[in-house]
Amino acid sequence: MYSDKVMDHFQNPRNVGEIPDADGIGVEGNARCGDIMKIWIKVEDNRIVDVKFKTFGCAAAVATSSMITELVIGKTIEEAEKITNTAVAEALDGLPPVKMHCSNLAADALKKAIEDYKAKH
Amino acid sequence: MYSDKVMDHFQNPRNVGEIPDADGIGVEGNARCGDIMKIWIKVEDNRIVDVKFKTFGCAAAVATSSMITELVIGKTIEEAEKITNTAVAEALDGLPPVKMHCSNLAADALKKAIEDYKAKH
Amino acid sequence: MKTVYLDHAATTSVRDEVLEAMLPYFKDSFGNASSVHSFGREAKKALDTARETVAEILNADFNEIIFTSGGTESNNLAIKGAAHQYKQRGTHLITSAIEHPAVLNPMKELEKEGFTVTYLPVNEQGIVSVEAFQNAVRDDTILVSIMHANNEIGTIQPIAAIGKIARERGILMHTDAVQSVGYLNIDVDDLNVDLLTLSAHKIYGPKGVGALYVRKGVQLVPQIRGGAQERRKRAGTENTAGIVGLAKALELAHREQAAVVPKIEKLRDRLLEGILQIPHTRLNGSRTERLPNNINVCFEFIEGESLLLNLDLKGIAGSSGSACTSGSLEPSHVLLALGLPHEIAHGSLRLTLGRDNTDAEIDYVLECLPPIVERLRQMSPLYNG
Amino acid sequence: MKTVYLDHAATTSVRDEVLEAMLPYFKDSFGNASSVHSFGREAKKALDTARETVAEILNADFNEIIFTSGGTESNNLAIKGAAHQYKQRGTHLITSAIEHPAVLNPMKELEKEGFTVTYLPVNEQGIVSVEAFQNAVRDDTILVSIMHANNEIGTIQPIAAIGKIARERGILMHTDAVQSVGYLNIDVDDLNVDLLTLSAHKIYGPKGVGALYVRKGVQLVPQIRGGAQERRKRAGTENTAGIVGLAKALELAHREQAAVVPKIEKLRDRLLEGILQIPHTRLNGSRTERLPNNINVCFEFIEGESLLLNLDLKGIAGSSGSACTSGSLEPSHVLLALGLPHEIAHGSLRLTLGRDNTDAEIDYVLECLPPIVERLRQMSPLYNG
Ligand SMILES: Cc1ncc(COP(=O)(O)O)c(C=O)c1O
Ligand SMILES: Cc1ncc(COP(=O)(O)O)c(C=O)c1O
Repeated sequence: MYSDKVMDHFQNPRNVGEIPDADGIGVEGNARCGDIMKIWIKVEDNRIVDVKFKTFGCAAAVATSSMITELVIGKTIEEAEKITNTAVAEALDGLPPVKMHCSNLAADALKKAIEDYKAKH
Repeated sequence: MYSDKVMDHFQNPRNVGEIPDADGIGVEGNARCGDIMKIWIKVEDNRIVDVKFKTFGCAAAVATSSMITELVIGKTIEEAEKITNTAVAEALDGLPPVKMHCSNLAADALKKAIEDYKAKH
Repeated sequence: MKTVYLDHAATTSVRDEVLEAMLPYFKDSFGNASSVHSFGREAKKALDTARETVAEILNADFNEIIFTSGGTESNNLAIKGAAHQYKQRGTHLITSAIEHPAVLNPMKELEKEGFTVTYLPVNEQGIVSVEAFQNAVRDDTILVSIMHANNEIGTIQPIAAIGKIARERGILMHTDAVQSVGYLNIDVDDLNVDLLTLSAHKIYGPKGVGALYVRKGVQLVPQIRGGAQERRKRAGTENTAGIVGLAKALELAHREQAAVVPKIEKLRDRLLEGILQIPHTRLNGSRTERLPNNINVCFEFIEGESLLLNLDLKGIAGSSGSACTSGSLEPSHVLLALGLPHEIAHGSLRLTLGRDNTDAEIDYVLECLPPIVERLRQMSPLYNG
Repeated sequence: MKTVYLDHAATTSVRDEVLEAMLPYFKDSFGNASSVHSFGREAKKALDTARETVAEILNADFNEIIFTSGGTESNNLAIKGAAHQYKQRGTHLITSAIEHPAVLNPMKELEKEGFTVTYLPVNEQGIVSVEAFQNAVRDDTILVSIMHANNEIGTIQPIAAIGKIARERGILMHTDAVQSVGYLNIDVDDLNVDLLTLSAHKIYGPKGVGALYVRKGVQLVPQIRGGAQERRKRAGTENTAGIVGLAKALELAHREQAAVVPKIEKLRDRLLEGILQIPHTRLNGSRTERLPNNINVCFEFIEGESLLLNLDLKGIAGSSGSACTSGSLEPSHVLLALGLPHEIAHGSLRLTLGRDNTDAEIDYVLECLPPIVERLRQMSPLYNG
């Protein structure tokens, strides 16, 4: 059902955790629907230098969360804002059709974290 | 589906044929329905001394025809008239439910032959 | 006792290769295809592969194949499912007088619900006329169901031509191809059909499994409701072993068609020729527009069940359109549709050959059959021979 | 890799004895049970024997057993068949909120047709109340369908008591006994039911075959139409091998029940105790009115599919009521009916044991499960442990 890449990110999710002194925090999803992602970013010189996440959700939600942290690290805020859900799904070699909605989570949570960062700075 | 007795009478029907100088002839059924029996009887001193039949029909029709010729031979006209369809079916150790209508053929043909005999004598 | 099986239109034995393909799915890969775990994924993969195989052979897409419990269910789903789905568009249906009961009885059910059904007649050759179809079409016609090849007399219907008109008129076209698979081309595009029924047990696959091709965009009201299986068109835990068996059987039938069919046809022709030597015997249905494995003849003056049982006593398995073999009081509706009188229809014999029949078997049948017919005729009050 | 199958409520593997019983009906005795010849009679005899076996175990008559393509079809036939048959008498139906989709979805279909359906709630133990049923009965109630044991949480429903009232009120009583066979008494007289559904693949029989008990005198509108099979209640060439397999599986399940069930229950109890050691874990459904092989728990703060896949990576096969595993966006309707909040329902795990599970397997699960739960919780934004 899942691609090898999804399973890899699901089994070995990158950047799990929290950043206590994060510059931006975003949360997307809700427990009612079975998917919540929370993402912490650390920004230096308009560039995302660290990122962590926690996710409650299925393998697709965990893998997209993990993948977006990999995609975003080192990117400028402007670059990071351009990351789409489709790009995340593609980076994972695709998701099963019924799981496409889970891939919306990660990019949306990231956007919220960036908004949070912008609002504070 | 059929009892051994039905199959025996079907495979080795007794008294197949015609009696050229019969004292009574009866026909029952019609080809439309797939069953016709014709029966010839020879009567001496009010007793059926010979009987032959021809049947167009399924195994049940053939077997009941054959069986009734066995049952009737040597019987008086009055005794022969009393032979019922049920008796024929019973003598064959029963018939499948869907085939019960075939057993009606034989006793009815016999009755007609007896009527024919009576009408002529 | 020697046995000669000549009832392949009724059912076939499961081929070794098919059973072998099925076996892993009873005990080792037994998972429920809906399960998330490895057992489930294994079953799902088997279903996917089977679906891919069936789709490819029909020249269809993966998502256009629905697995069912057999030809009967496929026909019910196609006909009732489409009629209910599209009844706003119209309530007129067209079929033929010689369809299998698995088409006719759903049609009768729909009539009771208020649909109008036109039963196209056949000519004395047992073929539906394209023109008659064209004339039957109304503005409110939503569905036509005509079988690809008839199960009793083997006649082949002009599906592609009917399908072409149906498409032009925006009418859905279903064909029951249960009998034609392995003998005719069943490319759904060539045939111009939107719905096509298959059954595994007629092509050396297992009983209790079938498929329905449903052209992309065609919606059907599900007939069996429950879980989300088969794209929500047919609920119930998938019969993995059966479906794998269906796909394997279809694959083999398709692959070997070109090699096997001429062999069967040659045997059939020889058997038919021999049978027609018997006096007062006639072939039912077209000699040419006919499945290569089908013989259906009437022997005048005798009744079919008696004939069958006598053949059976010799180890020869055939079938008949006699009322006595159908559980009804009427002889075959197909033979009657040809215009045969009842008494002759009762005396029909269908022999359908398969891939394993041999020349020696044909010899044996030609040796046994004439004396049986003669003996029954001698017993028949209708015969004055 | 070591595998531990704990998803017996989803499906089971076919037992050796069952497969062995089936095998002759694929290749040697492959006839169509409707055929007159010896091949057909052999198949018919096998069906008769299977029907006799099933009837005996249910304490039913030979003629009261209909074979179908599975539990889903049996439920559809029972519910839609009875509703359509008796709609002149009334159009009110009663069922429960925790039925299988194969009951709920036919009910929803009937609602669209104009029937009224009462969905009885369950208490927090997952049990339907007899009193609630009694209060729901109306003068126009014609049918009640309550499952014998629930497939997710294993709770056992008071069928005999509900059936008794139903009978007194002249209401037909159906029960879906797919999950209870082999664990509970399924005597149709003791249960006071008129219709009872079975499925072979839950009791080590093949997939794609089921049965419906139909009490003498109860009429059903057939759902699949065609030939005259199954006393005209269910058309289609009979799946002889499957039906023989169903009967064999049922026979074995019935015969071995007394010996096997206590063994399974003991293992289940040990596994459950171990699991409940994990903090923030709760058992769903009654501890006592419960199938002896069923565990259904919620682990707070984590999601079911992730848990299942992690278990799967350790070779452990279970299931979940999480939305992500059901193909829908909602978590299990059964867990919601217990009053669980959505977020907790998403974190459910069902483990269902079978006759071949061992003590060592239970040890292994109890070794693997706690660290997985802990790891997922550490990843969860909901957890502050
Ligand atoms: C033309 C045709 N359609 C449908 C069926 C029904 O298929 P099944 O027996 O798989 O239900 C058959 C055979 O029985 C058939 O010959
Ligand atoms: C309670 C219950 N009813 C019905 C079914 C459906 O049975 P089948 O899978 O044989 O269609 C199942 C299992 O899937 C079940 O657990």
